[in-house]
Amino acid sequence: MPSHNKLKSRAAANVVSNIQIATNIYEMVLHHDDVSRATQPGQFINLYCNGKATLLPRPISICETQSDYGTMKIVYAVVGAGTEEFSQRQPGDTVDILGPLGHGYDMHEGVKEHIIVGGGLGIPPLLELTKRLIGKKKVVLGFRDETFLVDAFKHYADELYVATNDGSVGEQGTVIDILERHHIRGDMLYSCGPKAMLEEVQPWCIQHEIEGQISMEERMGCGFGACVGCVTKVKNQETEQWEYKKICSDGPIFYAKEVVFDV
Amino acid sequence: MPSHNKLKSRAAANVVSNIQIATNIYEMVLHHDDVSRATQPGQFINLYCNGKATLLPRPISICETQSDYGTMKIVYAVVGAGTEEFSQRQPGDTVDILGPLGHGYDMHEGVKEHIIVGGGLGIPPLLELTKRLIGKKKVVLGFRDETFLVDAFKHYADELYVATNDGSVGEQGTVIDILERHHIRGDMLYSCGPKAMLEEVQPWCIQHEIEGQISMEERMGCGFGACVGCVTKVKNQETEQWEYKKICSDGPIFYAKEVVFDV
Amino acid sequence: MCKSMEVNIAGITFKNPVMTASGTFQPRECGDYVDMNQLGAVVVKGIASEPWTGNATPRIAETYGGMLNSVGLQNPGVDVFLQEDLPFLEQCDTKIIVNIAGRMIQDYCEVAEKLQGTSIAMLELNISCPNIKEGGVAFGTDASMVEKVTREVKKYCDKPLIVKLSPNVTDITEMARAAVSGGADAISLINTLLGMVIDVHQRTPILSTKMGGLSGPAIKPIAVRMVYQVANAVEVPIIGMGGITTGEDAIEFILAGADAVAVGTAGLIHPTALTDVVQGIQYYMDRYNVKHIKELRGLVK
Amino acid sequence: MCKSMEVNIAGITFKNPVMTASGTFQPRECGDYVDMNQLGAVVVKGIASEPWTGNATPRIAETYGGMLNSVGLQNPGVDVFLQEDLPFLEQCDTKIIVNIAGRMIQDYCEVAEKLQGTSIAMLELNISCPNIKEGGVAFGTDASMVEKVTREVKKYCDKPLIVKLSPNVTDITEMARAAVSGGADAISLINTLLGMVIDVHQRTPILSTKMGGLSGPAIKPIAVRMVYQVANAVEVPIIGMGGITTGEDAIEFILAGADAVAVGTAGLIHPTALTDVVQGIQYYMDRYNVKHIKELRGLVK
Ligand SMILES: Cc1cc2nc3c(=O)[nH]c(=O)nc-3n(C[C@H](O)[C@H](O)[C@H](O)COP(=O)(O)OP(=O)(O)OC[C@H]3O[C@@H](n4cnc5c(N)ncnc54)[C@H](O)[C@@H]3O)c2cc1C
Ligand SMILES: Cc1cc2nc3c(=O)[nH]c(=O)nc-3n(C[C@H](O)[C@H](O)[C@H](O)COP(=O)(O)OP(=O)(O)OC[C@H]3O[C@@H](n4cnc5c(N)ncnc54)[C@H](O)[C@@H]3O)c2cc1C
Ligand SMILES: Cc1cc2nc3c(=O)[nH]c(=O)nc-3n(C[C@H](O)[C@H](O)[C@H](O)COP(=O)(O)O)c2cc1C
Ligand SMILES: Cc1cc2nc3c(=O)[nH]c(=O)nc-3n(C[C@H](O)[C@H](O)[C@H](O)COP(=O)(O)O)c2cc1C
Ligand code: FES
Ligand code: FES
Repeated sequence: MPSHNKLKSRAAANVVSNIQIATNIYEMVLHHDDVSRATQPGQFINLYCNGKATLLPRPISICETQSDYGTMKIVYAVVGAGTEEFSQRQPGDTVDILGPLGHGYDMHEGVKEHIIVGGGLGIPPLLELTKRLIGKKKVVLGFRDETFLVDAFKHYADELYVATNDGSVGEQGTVIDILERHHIRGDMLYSCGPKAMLEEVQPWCIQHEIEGQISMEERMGCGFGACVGCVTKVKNQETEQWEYKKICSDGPIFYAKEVVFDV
Repeated sequence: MPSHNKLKSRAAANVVSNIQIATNIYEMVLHHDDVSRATQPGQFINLYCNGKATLLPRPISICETQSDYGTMKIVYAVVGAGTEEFSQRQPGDTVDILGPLGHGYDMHEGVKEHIIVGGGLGIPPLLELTKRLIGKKKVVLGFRDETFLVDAFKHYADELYVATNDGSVGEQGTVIDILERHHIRGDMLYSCGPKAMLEEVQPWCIQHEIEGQISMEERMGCGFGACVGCVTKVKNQETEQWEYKKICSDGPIFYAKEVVFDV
Repeated sequence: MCKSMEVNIAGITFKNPVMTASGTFQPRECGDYVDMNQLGAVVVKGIASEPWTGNATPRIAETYGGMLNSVGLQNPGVDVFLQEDLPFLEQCDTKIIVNIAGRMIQDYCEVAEKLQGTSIAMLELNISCPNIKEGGVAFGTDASMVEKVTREVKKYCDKPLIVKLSPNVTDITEMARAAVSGGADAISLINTLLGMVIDVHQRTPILSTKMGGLSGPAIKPIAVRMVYQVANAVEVPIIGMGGITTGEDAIEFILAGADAVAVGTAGLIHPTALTDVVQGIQYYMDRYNVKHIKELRGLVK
Repeated sequence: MCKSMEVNIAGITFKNPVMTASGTFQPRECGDYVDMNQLGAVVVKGIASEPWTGNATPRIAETYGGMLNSVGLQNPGVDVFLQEDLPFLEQCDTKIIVNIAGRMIQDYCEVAEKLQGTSIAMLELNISCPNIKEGGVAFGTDASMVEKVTREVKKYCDKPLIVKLSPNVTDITEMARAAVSGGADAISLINTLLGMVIDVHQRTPILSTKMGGLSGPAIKPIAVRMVYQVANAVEVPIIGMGGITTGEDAIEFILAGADAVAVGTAGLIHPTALTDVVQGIQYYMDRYNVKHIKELRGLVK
């Protein structure tokens, strides 16, 4: 029998703060010692709702951890009933969480130049990563219009590029436009963002022969590998055949070259 | 078209206080101007839960109203998920309510001697009634063992009898024992309590030729007459045939002689 | 009321697609909570040829996201309905649909005949109530019976006839096709699903009838699925119901193929649910600039 | 673990009546949350003769009090299961039940044959998954097919066979009787109910397959009703499931006639639900001084 030193379980985390940082976007700081300490950049937590109709977990990436204080920060958009409920939480309230879940980004030793590419709500999990990576860090952040978290990245990025679709802030264009425009190169690329963006990041990596790690997203039933709901197609490097892998427990981070996007 | 001066609806009431007054029994004061002012003794309100599994209303009788302050008091036992949830409410929280619902006790003018008979959780709604009745008020309260609200009745009762099944407080016996033991007589009897008690109160009224009004209870779907779920058998005084009447909207108060108990 | 919410079902025009679900709305009592003039139609609780007493209590049990009922079609009978309730309803500016209940085909026909020539707009044939033990149940789960009872009732009344289907079947499209073969002018679905709740402390079923009909938000995905299946199987208009609580829920049914919707359990829990749904549909139409509600009908393929 | 929770099904003794519901428990991943040694049995996700890729995403949609899934029986095939998963499971002190999936009778037989002679305790025949388009569905809703597939599979394996029934039928007792005629040693029910959820903003079904299987607390009253009906129709042991979240829910199924229970969706939402249910049963037995869990079986008449 596999030994069970400590079984993980859902637990209430204290809300330390919960503030709006952009239109419909909130930043919540939660206190939970174990989860905060165990988290690796790119991992996520399940948040659970109190609402009557919302049984399933809401997976949200961990943006930053302050493990000395046992706290962690998440940044989330209000898009439906669950995130709406979270946005109402006040400091002192609690929220049930489970985590950290999934595998974070591989931080290989010896990688010297890092390219970090985030789009929209995919930007938050890249913050802790950028903090922890050692070497030269080139960060490209793409937004639709309004920006957020840019200042936080300034502390850790060696180069920071900000783009908006409409050019209202930073440069105009997509993250790929920026990568091209500034001839950004490096040894490893780390990305998180909307599927449409990742679908362009993947060929960019291949074209420039840069190893990439991308974070996938899918509707989840459990978040820890039990329901086989949250799969993505992943190519077996030997057989060249794809198979479905679970985003929650085999990912959410996959190597860019492995992922097969449906067209 | 029937005119709609003001449509009634569910509304949040503020919790003024919520304290435990006996084992598993709580007294909650709620603030809601309209409901407080409109309430007649014997009426009830629906309380709605936030819990995920508890959609249906919880009907709770109104114990007392302080219409000057727009407040009302309810006394409830914690017996399941809904009442458990209510017991957790703190002053300053809100609870959704609808009411007042049903018809209260008829308070006929000219009735001189009133007999008020309550058992257990049927006692609360009799308090406001006892307050408002004019004439001589003989109050009989029966409990299993622990008593509650007795002091409140002291202010308004001319005669007050307290009985417990085990005799631990007041006299030993049932409310019927008390009525008999003390030869209590009057012009009108008002009762609320467990079905088993009401089933004994009914023949007692008939035997002593005292008009009685009793408050019925049943599992409810709506509380306002829409679902036809909460019926009780009521005898048509002319045809001698029974028909099902809705406890929530035709009652909860019925004349004792009309009610047909199933055996 | 915005004209763009108008719907037409079997030649009858409704000011909007929102109706009460039969058995969950008593005009006299509910009128204190809902302005009936704002509803597309009021569907009256199942009316039989004679008064029915209904089942013993408890008739209601709570479930997660829903409720069971075993009211058993308590009703005053068609004669009392015509004398006492119809005149009251006629004062409202809404269409009246009468849901008819029966134990034998003849019962249904008798009610249909008596409603002929009255002000009511349509009939709804309830062959699907799980709460009566006699013939009624079998009607709703046997395609040949569905066809037969529909055909018979059509003979007694030339008002448009809605046939209300039971979800307690293997293949809902088979029942829908049978109703249409029998002459149904419209289909409504779903009635309640058969369920049971046991009190583990008392060790008895909560309902006096042991089993009862499950309704409320819990059943919505089953109802949407069935509406979608039936919309793709028959050509007649569909009135969808089962767990509708908000305007978006109503839109979900319409996108699945419903022409109109009915709101039942939600109105028991939120007395204003019916008008909230009307407003929610309006809000959705404004937001997405939908000119006529019928543009949305069956848009999901 | 208290001895009084032991149950015996078709000659196999389980330390307690709580099992995982097939498809909702992956031993490797869930082992971080649940001590499998505390479970009566682990029921493995549907295994087919060949690897199945399953359906496209989205495979999950939320509903009120439940969820839809259209995983479509993604599985590595029986050979990989035997090589990689079974040795892992064998380390646990619990019984192993393998749920077998197929598109044709022959598929089921092939898997059954390969499981012969292994350490697994029982087989569960999944003829009721609504998420595969081929034969599987028809099997579960046609009594003669239920009987036939049961009879055939029995020929290939002498381990006790559980037949898992679909709730998407008019008469569940007919299917149960057919399974028993075919030689089923036990019946498990219910599998998921067919449902659909539409995203009203995108105007598309949420699931890639449009429809999927509804599970969770929302379906519990339907499941309890079916367990009750089946317990009164056949003599074989019953494994009840559908929305069980607490010990009291489990007791409800046992009072309705189940010998054992399975927990699915609740364990996705509360990873410790399985062991919570075991403890909840224990608590109930202590409170009411129940000596053997079997005393409660079918107590509600
Ligand atoms: C691994 C992972 C990490 C994520 N990290 C973040 C983050 O850091 N910040 C952030 O704002 N969002 C993040 N998301 C998306 C976030 O989970 C959804 O926006 C959220 O669950 C929506 O919940 P809701 O109740 O507000 O919306 P609703 O639409 O009401 O949700 C209904 C159901 O759909 C699911 N759902 C809806 N949208 C999505 C989606 N895009 N992806 C997955 N499931 C969805 C919900 O979980 C729920 O089960 C992440 C998703 C995944 C899978
Ligand atoms: C007109 C009326 C007045 C009442 N007044 C009071 C009062 O003043 N104080 C008080 O303590 N209780 C009163 N009750 C009983 C009270 O409504 C129930 O105890 C309460 O609803 C239980 O809810 P729960 O969620 O805690 O229990 P659960 O058992 O979890 O409730 C489950 C369901 O059963 C219903 N239910 C359970 N027990 C009863 C019951 N005895 N009567 C009716 N429905 C029930 C609930 O409303 C709910 O729908 C009254 C009941 C009625 C009908
Ligand atoms: C208390 C109650 C009584 C009902 N009575 C009837 C009835 O008399 N005739 C009928 O056709 N349907 C009846 N129904 C079924 C509803 O009309 C509706 O089909 C079902 O409840 C699903 O809708 P909902 O989830 O919005 O309630 C009744 C439902 C409830 C809850
Ligand atoms: C994600 C998911 C996958 C499932 N996969 C299977 C399966 O492979 N085989 C099977 O027989 N049942 C499968 N089921 C059905 C469950 O075993 C169970 O019968 C059903 O979910 C009802 O129980 P619940 O409400 O506790 O989840 C699955 C259910 C879910 C939610
Ligand atoms: S969400 Fe359940 S396996 Fe990933
Ligand atoms: S509770 Fe619905 S009619 Fe009384």
